[in-house]
Amino acid sequence: MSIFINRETRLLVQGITGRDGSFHARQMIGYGTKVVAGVTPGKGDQLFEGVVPVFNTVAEAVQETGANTTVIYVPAAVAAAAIFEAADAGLALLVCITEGIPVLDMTLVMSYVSERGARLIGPNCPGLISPGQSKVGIIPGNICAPGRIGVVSRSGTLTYEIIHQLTGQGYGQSTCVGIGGDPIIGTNFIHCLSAFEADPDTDAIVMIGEIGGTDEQQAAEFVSRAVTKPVIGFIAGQTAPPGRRMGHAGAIISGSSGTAAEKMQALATHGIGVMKRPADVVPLLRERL
Amino acid sequence: MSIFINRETRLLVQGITGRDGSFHARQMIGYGTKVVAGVTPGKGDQLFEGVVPVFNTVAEAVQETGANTTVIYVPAAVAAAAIFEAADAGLALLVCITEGIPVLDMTLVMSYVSERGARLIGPNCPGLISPGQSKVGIIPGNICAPGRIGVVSRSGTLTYEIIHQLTGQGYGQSTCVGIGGDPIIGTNFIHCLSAFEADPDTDAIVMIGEIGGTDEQQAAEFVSRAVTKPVIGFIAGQTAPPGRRMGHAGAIISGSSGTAAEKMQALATHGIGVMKRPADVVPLLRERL
Amino acid sequence: MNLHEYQAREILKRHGIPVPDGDVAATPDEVTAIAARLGGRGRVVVKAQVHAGGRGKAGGVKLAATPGEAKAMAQEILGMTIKGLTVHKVLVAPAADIASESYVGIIVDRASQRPVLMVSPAGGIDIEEVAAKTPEKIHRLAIDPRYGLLPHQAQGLAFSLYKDIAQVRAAADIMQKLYAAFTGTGASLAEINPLITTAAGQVLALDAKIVVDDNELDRRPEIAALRDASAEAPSEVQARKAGLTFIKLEGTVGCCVNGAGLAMATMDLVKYYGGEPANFLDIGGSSNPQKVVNALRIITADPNVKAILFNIFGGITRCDDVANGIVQATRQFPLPVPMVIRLTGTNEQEAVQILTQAGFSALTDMDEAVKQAVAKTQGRAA
Amino acid sequence: MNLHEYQAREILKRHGIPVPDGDVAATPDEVTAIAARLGGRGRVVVKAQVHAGGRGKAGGVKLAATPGEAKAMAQEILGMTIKGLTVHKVLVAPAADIASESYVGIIVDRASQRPVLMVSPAGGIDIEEVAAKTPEKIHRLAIDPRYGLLPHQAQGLAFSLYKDIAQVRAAADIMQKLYAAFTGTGASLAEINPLITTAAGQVLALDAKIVVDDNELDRRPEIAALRDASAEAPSEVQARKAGLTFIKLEGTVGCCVNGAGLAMATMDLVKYYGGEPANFLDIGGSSNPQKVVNALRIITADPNVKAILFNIFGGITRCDDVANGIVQATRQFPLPVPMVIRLTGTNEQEAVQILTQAGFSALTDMDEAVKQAVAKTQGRAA
Repeated sequence: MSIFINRETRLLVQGITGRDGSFHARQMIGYGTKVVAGVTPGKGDQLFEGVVPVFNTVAEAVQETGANTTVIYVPAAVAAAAIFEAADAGLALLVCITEGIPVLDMTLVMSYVSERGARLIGPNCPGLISPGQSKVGIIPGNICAPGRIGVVSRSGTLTYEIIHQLTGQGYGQSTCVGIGGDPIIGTNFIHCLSAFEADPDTDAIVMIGEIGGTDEQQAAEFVSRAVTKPVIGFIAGQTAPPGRRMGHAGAIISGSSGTAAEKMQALATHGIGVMKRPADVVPLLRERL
Repeated sequence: MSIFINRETRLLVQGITGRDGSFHARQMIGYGTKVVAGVTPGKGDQLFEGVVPVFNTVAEAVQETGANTTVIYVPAAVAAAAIFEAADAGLALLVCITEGIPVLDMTLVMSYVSERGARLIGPNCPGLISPGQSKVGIIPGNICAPGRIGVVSRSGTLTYEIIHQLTGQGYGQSTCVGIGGDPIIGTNFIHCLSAFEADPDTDAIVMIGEIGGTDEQQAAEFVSRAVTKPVIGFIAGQTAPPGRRMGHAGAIISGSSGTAAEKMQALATHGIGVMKRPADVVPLLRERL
Repeated sequence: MNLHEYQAREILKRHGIPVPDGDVAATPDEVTAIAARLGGRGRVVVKAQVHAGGRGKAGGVKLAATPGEAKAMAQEILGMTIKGLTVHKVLVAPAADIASESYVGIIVDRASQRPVLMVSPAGGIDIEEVAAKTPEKIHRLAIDPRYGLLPHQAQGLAFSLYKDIAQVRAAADIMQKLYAAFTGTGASLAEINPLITTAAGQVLALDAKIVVDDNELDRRPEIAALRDASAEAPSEVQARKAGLTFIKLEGTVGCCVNGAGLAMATMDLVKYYGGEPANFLDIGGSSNPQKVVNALRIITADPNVKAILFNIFGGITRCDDVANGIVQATRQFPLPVPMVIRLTGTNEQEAVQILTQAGFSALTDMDEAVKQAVAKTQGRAA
Repeated sequence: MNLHEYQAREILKRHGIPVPDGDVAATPDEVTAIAARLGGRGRVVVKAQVHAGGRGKAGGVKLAATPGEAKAMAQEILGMTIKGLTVHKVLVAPAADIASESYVGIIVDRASQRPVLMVSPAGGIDIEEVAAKTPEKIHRLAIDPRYGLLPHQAQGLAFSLYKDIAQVRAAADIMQKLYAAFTGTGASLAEINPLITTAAGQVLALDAKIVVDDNELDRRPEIAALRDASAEAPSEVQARKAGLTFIKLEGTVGCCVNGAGLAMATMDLVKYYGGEPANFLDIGGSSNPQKVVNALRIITADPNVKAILFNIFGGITRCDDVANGIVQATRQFPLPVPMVIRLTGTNEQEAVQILTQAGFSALTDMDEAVKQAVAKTQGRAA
């Protein structure tokens, strides 16, 4: 199996006629994802690539095609609006690739999405892939292979690097989720860890974090409490300069947390195998599987 | 028994040191209501009438006194703020006497109150009384008597008139609720009818409506579906001039509904005894009890 | 509080909604000047600014081909009476080149407890008939006030009006700005009817109506300042200033009651006993003798009134305050007609004493009082 | 984007928050004029306007008793360097008569996914120590963005600052206006520290800081216009204009990577193999050869750089575009130091061909590439 997406995923692409949307829609179709509809206001009578019907609104698209998941490629200026629309149409899973959404917009978006019981992945994320089943977003399909390792990451290309290591050394993936690097995101490490823990086809989990915030520490605490499967982790940014301090408020709210050292310490303390470099992923997995 | 308030009601008075608040707080204390706290920002160290502690905030008042109900007498300009504060402090029953709250404020207030699972009565209402047990609001205690008739009304003094008829002719009341005449109110006829139906100490219900809106029609429909106790009703405004039409939108949204004739017809259709004048209340009750 | 069309247009314009050019005038000469300025683009329309529907049918809206014609029409319209209201101002605007007429309106809806946005591709003066006969042509959306009108909601409704994406976007933008105008002015109603498209494809708000929630006026002095007292009945203006709610009717029993519900029930009872109420008058909750004096002044100014009926149920209102007001009033001006007083509730005894000393009698039963008042209008004992 | 104190003060003032008088100056003579204007009321304070904390300790904040003294101090402060940033402007304000110092700040909190309002009666420069040592003195409230900061919430927090009800009301009002300023400017941080009371009991915002979310700038041109390029490192300004994210560091390995996470991991690996990164540089998701040219121009401008390391994992970024950029750059300007290129992913084969034709070799393994780059900075083979 997999988490969040699988063979049954019926995907809608918001912004399907745009530059990014059309490119990645073709990639996803090529990978085998069931792309059932597209939305571009004003192009509601076209067929994308001669096959996928395009609608003016998400509500229509859902009603006509039974889409259950959407992936959003629209420009930042209208991306929050696109998430509102998707949540309003009753879609269960919303994946927002777009980067550059103002964080204050996201505070409202999160309320709206959770009032409707939907799951948002992203924004500013590469999406997710359940290799061999469905790819939703921009993670290159050719670096992945079906298998039993779950991957969850705040990063984009760093995730590809680590998936590449896994696949190259014979470890396929159940699902790889890029949760995005923005301050406010819909799905966090804990949500993914919890889903991987419950997924009978995932044997071990790789989590890839970064400096900033305390999500990794909370995730580590969650692992020690609620995850029985082996987990290994990487934190990028050990040599990053200390972020420019955001006023006194930044210091008050986050204290000294947020550094790579502090996060790696938290992972280790809670029994997570800590990678020093991306190439450590397979050796560490071997130790624990 | 009674509905909404009874001997266990521990009442907080918001605006207890104001002109109206202090007058009615004394009346309520005199009636025997358990007034446990008052709130007036900046007077947080006083005792009202030498007995009731005054607090700066509702949160403090609730924490210190275990108040479970509030009655709001603050000026219209700060009344919505007072309801937000009361709902935020976890009070279960909020009674707002204040009139003149902008209706757009009330649209937000209603969301906030219902998110917190509280019941609001009013605004712009006389409050409620469970005779012999507790009085919350401004309904004159001396016109009421303990008994088994439930009264629910959109009106103020018209309610007193009808209670007066009931008491004068030997029909005491379980609870009398003035739900208020504003376009947006927290508790409507149906909520009260439903509560009276469930109250073992209410034998019959008197509902007093007015022209405007369709609440009475919906209540009548509810009565025929879900109320087994006798209900009699009055609609004020048979001779009122047709309200100045509120644009086309008013006509579109309400159609021809809202007249007294239409409402009286709805009551009769759904088996409710229809009073032609206030003095009909006791004769009609006698017929049905 | 109703705003005039020209005021509503101004508010929409300030919120960025495209509105055709045009200006308001109070004299025929001003109309000539405006028409001359606008005339380069063809005919102008002269529209009476009164708080009444059906202005067109009443002859209050006319087309003019030249500034001279516009002036002549303004001379006809200014000063005319529409549904009892005198026209003091006209709006002069270029005659629009209309390709289609839609309807867009927002009103606070009691049932959903939210502002409801209603749109219809069948706009214009027959929109109410459309609503009654083909309700499927009216599209409604309850707006969650916590989020406001979201872009996709406006756009979804705009697709029910237009096919062209540029027009859809323009209409969605207008809806969002209309919602901003609605909340920004404390309105209980804001509507554009018709929202037109021109032959060139532009989307414009041709006529606008805004009703402001009276409860908003205290905190919005700039909106309160838009009140046009000349557009209301003088007795109602006078009553509002005195803190009374008053509506003039055509009957003969002048009613003075505390509380709107009891006031309506009293009028109903007048009718029940064969009389006709001359007015709705609610002195409100507080009991200030001066309010009673003012109420009596307004009631007795109506020559139709043949008898005055007080019906007071004392709660917050104290009966003795009302009695004092009655006595004060009768000292200030003679009452031209008989009066029946019913008082009960708070401080009833004191009131009866005050009235008795001044030579008035008081009843405690509402039915009896109404019966007597009706009888007096008919020149008989009850 | 950081705003200067004087810009933040201006925004607060526009939102109705009481801020002491004062003005910004770029020359000592302007300082004299402002000090003379303000001087009637006593001493003035001259404050360096740079995006750095600890200005006071660095000598960037000084008190002056006369306009002449203010000028002398401005001469000292203007042009000085605080944490690597040159002072181009100073704020001149009357020295405040401080009775108490509180803290009020709003920041977007990742954990609650909401703006969090934080207040403390122990404001001033030691607020961070207060937070660390006596966290109970910091009161926090997560603001529900659907409702905004409600009056009772602000008032509840204001009671934790003051006892006097007039001051409580003033502080609550300031908090609500600060929230309006926060949302109205698209801020991720807005703070007043200290919020003072004067001996006369007035509540005033003495110093203010606003950080704007960079993602808001496109839709807020009036805020974007406040950017002061002179207050940032020139290489970072240049990078931003080229669409690159660049942070200068002190090492010798110039890094050029696609994606922030991979860029950080690359720097970490440089360190792991004994080197020191000279910079963080993310060329972003899109693959435009010109971006690569710009990136190389910025990296090679740093005289500390001893070797250049490319680490590209092609996804959206196409390796051939990057290869073309490298070739174009080397045609435009000579590279003064050796370069190690690692490319893998989308269009890797094409990239290798392009590079080989131009005389460069390319690696596919990240560890290997980093090892080689570090070795080159140390003048040895890997």
